[in-house]
Amino acid sequence: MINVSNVRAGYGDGPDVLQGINLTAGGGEIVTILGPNGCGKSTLLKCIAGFVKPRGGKIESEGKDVSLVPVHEKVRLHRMGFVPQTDNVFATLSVADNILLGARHLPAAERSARFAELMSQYPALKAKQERKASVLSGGERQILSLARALISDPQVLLLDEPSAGLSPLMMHEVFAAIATIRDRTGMCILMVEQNAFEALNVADRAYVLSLGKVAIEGDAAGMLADPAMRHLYLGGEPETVH
Amino acid sequence: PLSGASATLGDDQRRGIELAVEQINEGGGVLGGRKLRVIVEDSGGRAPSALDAAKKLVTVDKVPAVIGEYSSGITIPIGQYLVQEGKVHVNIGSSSGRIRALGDGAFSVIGLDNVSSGFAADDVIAQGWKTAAFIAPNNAYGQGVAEQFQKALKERGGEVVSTVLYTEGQTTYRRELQQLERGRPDVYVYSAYGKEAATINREAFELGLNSTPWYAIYLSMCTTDADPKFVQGQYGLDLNNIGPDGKSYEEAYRKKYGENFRTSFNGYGYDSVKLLAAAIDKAGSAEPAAITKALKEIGNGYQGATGDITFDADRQRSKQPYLRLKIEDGTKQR
Amino acid sequence: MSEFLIHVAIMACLYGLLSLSLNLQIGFAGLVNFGQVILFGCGTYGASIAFSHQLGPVAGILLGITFAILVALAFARLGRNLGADYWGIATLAMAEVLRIIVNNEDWLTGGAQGVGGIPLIFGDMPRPAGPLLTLALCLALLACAWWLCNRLTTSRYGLALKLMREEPQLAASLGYSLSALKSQTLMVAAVLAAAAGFVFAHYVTFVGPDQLVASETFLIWAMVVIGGTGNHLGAIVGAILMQFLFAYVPFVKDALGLPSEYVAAMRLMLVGGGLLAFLMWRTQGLIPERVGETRHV
Amino acid sequence: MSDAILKLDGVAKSFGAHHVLTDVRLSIGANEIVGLLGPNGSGKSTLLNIISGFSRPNKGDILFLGNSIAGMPSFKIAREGLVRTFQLPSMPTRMTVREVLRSGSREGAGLLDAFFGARRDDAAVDELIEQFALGAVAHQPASSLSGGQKKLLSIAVALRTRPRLLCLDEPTAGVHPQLRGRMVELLKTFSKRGVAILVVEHDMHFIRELCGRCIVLDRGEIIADCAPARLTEDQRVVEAYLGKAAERQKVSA
Amino acid sequence: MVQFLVDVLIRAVDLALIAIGLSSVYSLIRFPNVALVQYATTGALLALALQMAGLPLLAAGIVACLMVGALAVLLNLMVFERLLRAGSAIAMIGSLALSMVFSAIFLVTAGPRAQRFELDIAPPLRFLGARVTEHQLIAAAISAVAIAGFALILFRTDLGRCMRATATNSVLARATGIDTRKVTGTVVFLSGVMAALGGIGIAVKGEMSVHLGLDMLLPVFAAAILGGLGNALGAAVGALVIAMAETLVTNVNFGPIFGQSLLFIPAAYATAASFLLLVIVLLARPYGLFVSEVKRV
Ligand SMILES: Nc1ncnc2c1ncn2[C@@H]1O[C@H](COP(=O)(O)OP(=O)(O)OP(=O)(O)O)[C@@H](O)[C@H]1O
Ligand SMILES: Nc1ncnc2c1ncn2[C@@H]1O[C@H](COP(=O)(O)OP(=O)(O)OP(=O)(O)O)[C@@H](O)[C@H]1O
Ligand SMILES: [Mg+2]
Ligand SMILES: [Mg+2]
Repeated sequence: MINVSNVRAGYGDGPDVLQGINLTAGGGEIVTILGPNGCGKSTLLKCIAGFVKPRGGKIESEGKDVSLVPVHEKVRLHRMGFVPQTDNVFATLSVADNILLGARHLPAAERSARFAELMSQYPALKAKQERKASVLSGGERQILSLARALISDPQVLLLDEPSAGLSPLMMHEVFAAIATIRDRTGMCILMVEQNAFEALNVADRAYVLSLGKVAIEGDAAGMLADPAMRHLYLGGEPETVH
Repeated sequence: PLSGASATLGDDQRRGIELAVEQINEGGGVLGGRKLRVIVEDSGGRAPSALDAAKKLVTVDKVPAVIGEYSSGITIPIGQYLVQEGKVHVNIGSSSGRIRALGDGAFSVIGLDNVSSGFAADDVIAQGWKTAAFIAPNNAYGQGVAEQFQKALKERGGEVVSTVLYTEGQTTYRRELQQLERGRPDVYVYSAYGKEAATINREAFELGLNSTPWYAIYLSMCTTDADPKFVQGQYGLDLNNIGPDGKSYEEAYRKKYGENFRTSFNGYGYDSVKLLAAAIDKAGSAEPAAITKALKEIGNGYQGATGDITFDADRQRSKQPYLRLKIEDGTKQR
Repeated sequence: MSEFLIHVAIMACLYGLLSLSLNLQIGFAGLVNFGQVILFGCGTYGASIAFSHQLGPVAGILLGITFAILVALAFARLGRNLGADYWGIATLAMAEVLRIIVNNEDWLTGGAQGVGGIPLIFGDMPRPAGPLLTLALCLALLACAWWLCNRLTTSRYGLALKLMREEPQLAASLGYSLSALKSQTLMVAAVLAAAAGFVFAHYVTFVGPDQLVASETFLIWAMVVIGGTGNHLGAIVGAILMQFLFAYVPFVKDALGLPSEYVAAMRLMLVGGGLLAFLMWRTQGLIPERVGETRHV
Repeated sequence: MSDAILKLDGVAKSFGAHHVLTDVRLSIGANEIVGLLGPNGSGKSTLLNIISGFSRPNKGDILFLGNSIAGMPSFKIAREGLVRTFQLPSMPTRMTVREVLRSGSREGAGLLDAFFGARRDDAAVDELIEQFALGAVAHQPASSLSGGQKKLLSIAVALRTRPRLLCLDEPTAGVHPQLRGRMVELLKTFSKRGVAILVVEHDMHFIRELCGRCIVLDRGEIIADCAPARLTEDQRVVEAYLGKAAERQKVSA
Repeated sequence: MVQFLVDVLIRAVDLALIAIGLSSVYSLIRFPNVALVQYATTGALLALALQMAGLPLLAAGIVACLMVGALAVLLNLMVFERLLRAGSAIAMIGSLALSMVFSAIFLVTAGPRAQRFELDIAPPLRFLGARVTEHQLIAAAISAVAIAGFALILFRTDLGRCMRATATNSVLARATGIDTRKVTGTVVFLSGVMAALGGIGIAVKGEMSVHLGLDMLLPVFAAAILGGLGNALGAAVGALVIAMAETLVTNVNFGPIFGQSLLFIPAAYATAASFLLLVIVLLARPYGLFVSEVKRV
């Protein structure tokens, strides 16, 4: 589905933040991207989504080069969904409007059916439907942004730290929901995560970035099992501490 | 001011000046054949720019005399500067009483507020009107005329029942006019120019205020931009171009610019140049001090296009013949 | 040095003061003030009121500063919970209200006809010395103001201003009082502007409400933006540049033989077009703000 | 607790008809590190906002160092020594990371200090840069930092104010696991130097490492106040907050 | 009383169209575009020129509106998009600069004189004792239709929601598949049309000069801000409030209170009154009457 080859990118006239990244993610696959702060994970997602123009290399979606396709076109034509790390809700719009904006392209009947379904899934949002998104708590925003991405039924979903700020209970629910939707629709999910342990639990494969390069790549289960890997990149996990 | 809010007036002043320069130079110039040259600068209607311009004229172009401005807020500082520099200053547009105090070397070819207001008050009383409502722009000119007219009318036994000084640059003056109307005056007295004058006349017409007589201080200035229908029947005073070259000046203006006087101010520009030229010739030099002396001498019954120019002790024009006018079927007569 | 040049230099210094003052507000504290000219007006009217009521020049400067501080405090009060755009327009409106008052209350201010005859500063001096001394005074003032601003913004206080400019909430959470910072900056800026106004009144010898129209504020804005917001030197350079350009446009007209109404259009083009060009292609101005160069304090 | 540094008494807050906090009572001792947990939208950030003066309580009193601070403006509270960080930090564009850190200390930052104050170098800033691994970006504009780095910077600058009580809103969200470990150590060091800490957090591992005590909020009410290790024993907490995570933790414990 | 209402309405209509244009563009691109008042002048001048070229007034008006709309889009693409990258304060100054350039161009092309459309002179009609003219009625009707149409577009089409989304978070809007440039373009076009229509509306009723737009600047801003920037219909109400304040100040007779037959607040204070009202409203409601900005930390 998504094929990133040798992509370099940066901001303004600054240095390359991404220094030649290679990455693939297929349909029905959950791929997680890990790495220290500032190593370029978000930049990579922004690059794939089209917010940051690659300085070199190629980004392909289903075999077509989409490196220079504008964001909104990508979203429409290639059915790509993107949830940024920060500022991921329309603050002055109501919660319902926020979600419905994700489903602009759907016929009215389907739109309301999906909307209802999502609402029953996330009662926290349902109770606050009419409220402006700006008053939501951090976690609620996170869920709202995810809901908006899900309603649009994308083929490729790019998530930047979907679990940041979620309570343990919610985090598991969200990851479960991601896995379910992948199973149901076969979409390709690419997510950046800092809660590495939980992310690896649902992911199929993982990439670890370091200083703008891919340091390690492999399947998620393998990484979880590798003690050195845990120590270096995942931080201490509950089980390993004592 | 060739730009800014009063650009129309400034431009018209320049027309008068240029016409005079042309005529003088065609007639052999000054000082036995030397060409008279006038350098025109724009004040932009702001004091700092005006001062820049005056300083340029004095220190770079080294002119002996400066003619100008229109707004008192500008005439006063540049007049002061010129007097300090020992140059001649001829005021052709401001009528604030404070110009009186500028000092030796500063002349006014235009009658100050008190002159025109006194005349207007006489005329109003003579028509048998007792109460008047007065409207003028809220600037140095308007405030001056308002004050003087009120005083003059009172002295003559009449009364100004309401005075409105309007803020320039609005799209409508309906509210101001309706406030005036509340005084139920015998006559509306006004002085306005440019777009404001046109708007006020139109709106007065639209509000039906024209059933009461209107009296304009400087009738042609007040009515040029307005549709004749709106100003039908208005009374007013205006400058009297009855000097020896008054009529010919009017004609020359029409010929050169293809229209009637746009404002009433061009005549002063014209006269000031003529007067200065005469003074230079009389003094036999272009030295400011000599010109000043000559101006004082000439300025005693000098017959300009705007009529008799006689300076008082403060070098201000002491009297001015005005025309009594009334607009009938688009023409002015009385 | 030609007298005209001296004159232009004096005006440039005064505008330099004004743009330093505005720059302190917009460049450092993020206060988008569109009423700057009224702070200047406090100075001119301080001088004029003192003169017309025979109080003497010392009273004039004191009055000017008092007015300026009062207006600054009023602006700051307004700015306590207004967004930048709203505050900008509000200052514009306040300045306009004050101008209208000054224009109409002639018992105090001389009304629309203004007050003339305010004595020159070195009026009793012989010819070339007077203007030169005035220029020296203005230069000294400008230098003082520059030193003051520089000292202010390179200190920790400057850091606080910048933090307020960009992240007011963060600044508040660290214990900075935004309203105090705002009113302090405005007061310092107001005093600078009033000083310029006072000297201006005693140089031009005339004070009137036409000097306080909003377009004057925009002129000062143009100076700051062209020079470089957030950089004191930039503000001064912008003021000098604009003032000289303005003063010398008529010479260009003479040289090219253009009719004088083009001077007006040209001035507008210069301010407007120049400003626009700078904003579009060199937003940071001639001398840009430096990030991360404040001295270690 | 007599030496409580912070004491909340019956604090309530509602937005319109929506009651976010109802009658919250708690106290935090000097030198204590307390965790504040709770499901999303339970009112944790709202509580921090109220404590730090960014929002006013509808009811109740807040005592900091024995003085009531309810309704005080936020900057005054910060000056008293109660400093907080934000859940979603944003940073200035035209200030470097170092400058932001330096602005953390208000010592010598008055208007008059600009003229009369002594000029000193700032060793504490260098130490913080070092401690929070911001050396590489110290001279970059603060706004160009990555999400996690901004979080770190916001904690560092809060510490630079030398607070008595530090309130952190989700300090580890978006921070790399390795750094989370470092942060625990750091916060503990600061705590030893006499800083009390109230930390809102979802990372249970972090909480267990750092806090001696934690308070769980649900729908505006305190439902538990105990040592972190005992949380999994509380059925309500497990249901409302921990969910499946609790099972795993039990296994590991 | 009827006369009072009529006067308020006439004035409000003058302000409303431009204010609505200003407010709606603000909602999208987050800066108050000063040049919009110049679009109004441009519209009126263009319509005038087209009429003189022989087009009937209606056609001239429509063509002029469309042309100004296109001009607005063009300027937005060429100038404001670029300026906005540097922030909203910069863009606002830029729009000011642009409006100076407009002034210069008007000055050279149209000259400073007052001009009017070729229209029959309308005799005043009496309507429940109030005096109005046919032109005023027609202008008011056209404005009302325009406002209603605009409201319809805003609230009954997808554009409205996309517009609000783009306004709040354009990055996210793009990520949601909204073509933000198209949305912005459409709204900018509409705002240009509204402004031009406003300008023509004013000019048709009487006379116009090249200062028409700038003269409207402050009251239009006051109206837009009073209604809450970004809230287009709030701007219409704001215009009504401003018109009411101005009319009240000029028409309330304080004479009876002071035992005189007639005593008015000087008419010069009419503008001051609306600004003062603005300042007072902002003190109580920092985001205007109809915008309730919910902020949380
Ligand atoms: N808008 C920007 N302008 C300039 N530099 C930027 C910008 N955004 C990010 N950077 C730089 O790019 C680098 C990578 O940032 P990025 O946001 O991709 O990191 P990240 O891996 O997502 O980190 P985190 O886990 O903290 O979110 C950082 O060093 C940052 O300073
Ligand atoms: N200004 C406000 N107006 C209306 N409701 C608000 C406001 N601020 C917060 N809320 C509501 O109060 C509730 C609590 O919010 P708060 O931010 O305190 O939650 P939280 O415990 O910090 O959650 P999270 O862990 O997701 O950050 C939320 O449901 C939120 O929608
Ligand atoms: Mg990131
Ligand atoms: Mg929170």
